[in-house]
Amino acid sequence: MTFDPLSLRNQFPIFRTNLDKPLFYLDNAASTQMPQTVIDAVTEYETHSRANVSRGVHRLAEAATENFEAARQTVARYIGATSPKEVIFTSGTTDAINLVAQTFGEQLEKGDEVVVTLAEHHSNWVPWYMLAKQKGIILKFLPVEDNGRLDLSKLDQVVTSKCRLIAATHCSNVTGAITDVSALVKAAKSVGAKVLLDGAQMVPHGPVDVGALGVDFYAFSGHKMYAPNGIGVLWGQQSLLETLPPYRGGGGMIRSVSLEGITYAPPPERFEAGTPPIAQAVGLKAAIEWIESIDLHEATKVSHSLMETLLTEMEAQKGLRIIGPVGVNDRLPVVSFTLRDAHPHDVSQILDSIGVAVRGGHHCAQPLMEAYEIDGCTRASFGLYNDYSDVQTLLNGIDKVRGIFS
Amino acid sequence: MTFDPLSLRNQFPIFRTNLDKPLFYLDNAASTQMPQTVIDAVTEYETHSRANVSRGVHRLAEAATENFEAARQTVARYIGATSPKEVIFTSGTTDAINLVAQTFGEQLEKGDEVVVTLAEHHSNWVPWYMLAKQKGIILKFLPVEDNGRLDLSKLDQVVTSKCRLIAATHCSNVTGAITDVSALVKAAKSVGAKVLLDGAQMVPHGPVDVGALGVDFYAFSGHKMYAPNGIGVLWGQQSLLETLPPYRGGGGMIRSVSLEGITYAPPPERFEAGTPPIAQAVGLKAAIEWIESIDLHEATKVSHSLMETLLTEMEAQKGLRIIGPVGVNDRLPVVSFTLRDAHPHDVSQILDSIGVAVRGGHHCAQPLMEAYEIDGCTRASFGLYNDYSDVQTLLNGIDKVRGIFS
Amino acid sequence: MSSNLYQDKIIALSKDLSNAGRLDKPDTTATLDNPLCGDRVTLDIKLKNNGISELSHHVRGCALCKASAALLATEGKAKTSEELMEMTVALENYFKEGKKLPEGWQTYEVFAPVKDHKSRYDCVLLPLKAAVEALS
Amino acid sequence: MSSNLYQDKIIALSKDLSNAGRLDKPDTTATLDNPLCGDRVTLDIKLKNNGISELSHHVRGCALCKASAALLATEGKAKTSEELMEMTVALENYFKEGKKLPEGWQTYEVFAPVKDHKSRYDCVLLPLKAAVEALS
Ligand SMILES: Cc1ncc(COP(=O)(O)O)c(C=O)c1O
Ligand SMILES: Cc1ncc(COP(=O)(O)O)c(C=O)c1O
Repeated sequence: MTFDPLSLRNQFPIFRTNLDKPLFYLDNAASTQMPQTVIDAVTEYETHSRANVSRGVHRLAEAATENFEAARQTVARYIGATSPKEVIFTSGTTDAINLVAQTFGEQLEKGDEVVVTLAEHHSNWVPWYMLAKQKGIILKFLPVEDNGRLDLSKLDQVVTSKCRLIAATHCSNVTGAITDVSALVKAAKSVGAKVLLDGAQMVPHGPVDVGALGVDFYAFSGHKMYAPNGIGVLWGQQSLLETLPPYRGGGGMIRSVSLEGITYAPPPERFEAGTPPIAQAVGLKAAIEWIESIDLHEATKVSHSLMETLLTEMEAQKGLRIIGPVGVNDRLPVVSFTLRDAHPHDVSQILDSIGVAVRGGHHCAQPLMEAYEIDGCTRASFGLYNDYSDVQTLLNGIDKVRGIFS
Repeated sequence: MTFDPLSLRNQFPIFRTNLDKPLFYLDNAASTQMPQTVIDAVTEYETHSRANVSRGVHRLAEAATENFEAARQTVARYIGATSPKEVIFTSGTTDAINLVAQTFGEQLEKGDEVVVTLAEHHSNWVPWYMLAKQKGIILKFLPVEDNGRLDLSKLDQVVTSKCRLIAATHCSNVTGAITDVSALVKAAKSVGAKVLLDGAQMVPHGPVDVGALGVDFYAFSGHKMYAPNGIGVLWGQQSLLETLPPYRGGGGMIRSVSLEGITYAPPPERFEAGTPPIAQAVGLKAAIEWIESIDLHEATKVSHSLMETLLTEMEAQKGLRIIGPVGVNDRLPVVSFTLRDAHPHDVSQILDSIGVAVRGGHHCAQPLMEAYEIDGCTRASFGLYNDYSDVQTLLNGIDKVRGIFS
Repeated sequence: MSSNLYQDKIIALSKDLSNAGRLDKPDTTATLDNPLCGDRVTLDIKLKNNGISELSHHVRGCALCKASAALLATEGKAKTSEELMEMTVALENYFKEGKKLPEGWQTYEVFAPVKDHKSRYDCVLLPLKAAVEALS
Repeated sequence: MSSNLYQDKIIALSKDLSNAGRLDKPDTTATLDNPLCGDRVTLDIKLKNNGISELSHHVRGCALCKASAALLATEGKAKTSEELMEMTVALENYFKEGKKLPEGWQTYEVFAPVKDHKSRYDCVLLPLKAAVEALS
């Protein structure tokens, strides 16, 4: 396999769309675009075999069920799960993390501790805050270093014998820093705590191996990995999932219901109340197969070199502050920055005027903004289809911003 | 406007698909098919303006936000909401009802009562059962009559001064019986209780007016009303929604997050944590516009006459029991039945062999099955595209079943 | 295609009630549900020399499940727990992958048409699984 | 298109700090957030004859918000609470529906390019809303 972002880009209809101006899409950490093959897989399913899953024996229902379970198998393979039974379909990362907060969290007791990091997306922060309020659980915070990395030297202080869970991002959606998971796992295991990783940013960049990581829960979203939105995944260790109470109540998650009482289905069904996102699962499967068809080793080389160019240029600019690690090692191509005289919304707006789509604001990571004492920042995040034209146009745009606000 | 199911059918690509045999789709209560215009709306969005909503100022993000909020307005109009702010997007009916159970339910106290009916889908049963277990709330059950209708004469007995909520289906997914909502509302209001209606089956057959119904919450799903799956709606009275705590925690539902604490956004955002189902909202809007383009008065005449033919033929058959009201008044075209010598799964399977898609089983309504002392039944449910050929082939299929099991 | 499922032999088996009902003083008993469709099988079993000497079934379920239970009552005779376990796995593979059935179980080929109907495999498997559970 | 947003006049206004800061002993004060983008405006106001006599702003936000606050400090002079309320509604309609601005507020046409940018309406409106809140 070889790798050429431009030929990949041609597989995405949005880049061939007659927009008013060319599109330099650098908002991939918010949502990626969808390749034609994924759009087609969804359309094909909706056109030819749409039905509700399970319990139906007619051919459409049988096909829908097969498609849905095949998607579960593909996800299991992609993340190195031991069994498809460990793969729970949710509506997104946020839903997946709330699932853990409500089921695993349900079993925690007053005084138990949960550790979160200051680098978390609100989706891996608010559920723990709500749980803490509700059940008298104590939240501990792992700080970040100035360079954008978790301050692992503080692990000993925040992970006590009362710790039941460490909830951390696998990669920050602001700084791009990849977490040293082994350190977290080691600290957690030493006190018998579990580890939940938020993989929303990590998983789009290639397969992960949940077994090798040694974690207990892993959450991610479809829409950030070239798949439809409205779907996400929670992976959990099978033996752990089996001990958890149900999440939402409804059809599909029960074994039997009567006036006398209810018994629940085993995982994963126990956690999948109601009609699941079937077409979206079909799309997620197609997206994973599409990612797997790419030479990710070469792709990473390209994205590293794009990132290196960008970071090097940025470091040379006065009044520009990079919010994140300086080098390209152990980080994803997610580059956030502030400009001294320009507000992130103005920066994004001016970049948009020349076709560059980035995001400005707090990126649902206000605690991190607080830690760096900024109101917000501008983020350029790369997908598999980005190339030097994106970097160059972004840099031109930053020049333009400076011109306007100088 | 005139109405012709056959011309409608032509708008659905699945009926033009080269399946191994013609499709007589009578499983609409499980999921309807999707017209080309809805498929196109979703594809168009995913192809040309896919992005994450809110907080982004680039043109794609702005377009996505506009599309999403336009869908909210369309839903508000379709169900007669006072304001789009009363429309909360969820992942489905099940999610919508769990939202109420967890937010409104959160405020209930030990000893408070919730009334559910024996006609409920598990999605409007299990959440209340779970809440009851968790908080010491008492569940009261409104029974059904032999003819498939709620036994409203028992309302006085089950609705006491401790009642806080009546959770009832607007139309049963098994019997097709439409609930006399005014009786429930009257009983509820007399003790200061709220009313939640499960509109999953009702809403596909035309607009409802939540204001005129006088209820407090209304829930439904996209995939049963010609829209994508992965989306549903909870409507709630604005003043009531404002008093409720958040549901799931995450991005988008906060006003601000810091180490000191969290403040939450007003409704509807307060209840929409994480990236919402954007493409699905676009599809739901298109589906509602499609339904609104149909002469529903004529469509209802057609479906009533189909149902009448079917019920009349069935009533004449020995060993066939109709699970539901006998006439066509105050009921939707959802017809469930048992055959003395044939199990519902065998009936569905044999019907499938001649192209008729129906569903056999407990239909996620085990308490209702218990009430009628049956293990399950076979259900034929009609959509806007069904015509006499569907009824006739279904009846031929039932003959075939009898031939095999006689 | 599906109509092939309901061939005379399967229908006849499903109506064969010669071993239906409950046994007096069974050595072992098991009840198993299929949560997906609500089918329920109860088996009473008497044992001799490590194998089944008598088996009765009580089925709330479809024709396939009933036929499978009726066949097991005759074909299961003298079979041990290990043989039943082996057959249960083999029958699943027979459906899924077209593998052969083990020696002594050839009569189960009456269920060949089920191969085309993934959602019905469990209907046929349920009585076998209940027997395995009863004997383990 | 968007670059039109940042015309010299708007940029100049956004950098005009002549009324930035806090007042000593204001008659009224209000702080308002835009939850979507995190912008925050604090206004201190002194009153005379029912109208604004002095207004200072403290803005954590974008250029549009800053420019709008700076403009309000001069254009808001002598305006009453009713006039501010009317203008706030009118400005929203000016953006959304192309309606005219009320008498005495014509200088706000400097924000005409914002019309094309729905997501930025609130940036300009925030200081006006804060003033309405302060006066009510
Ligand atoms: C009456 C009723 N309520 C609730 C549901 C659950 O809807 P969903 O599975 O889309 O959440 C259904 C359909 O399955 C239904 O028919
Ligand atoms: C690190 C991280 N976690 C969680 C989320 C939330 O994902 P979703 O909105 O799909 O639930 C995001 C993206 O918004 C993210 O970047």
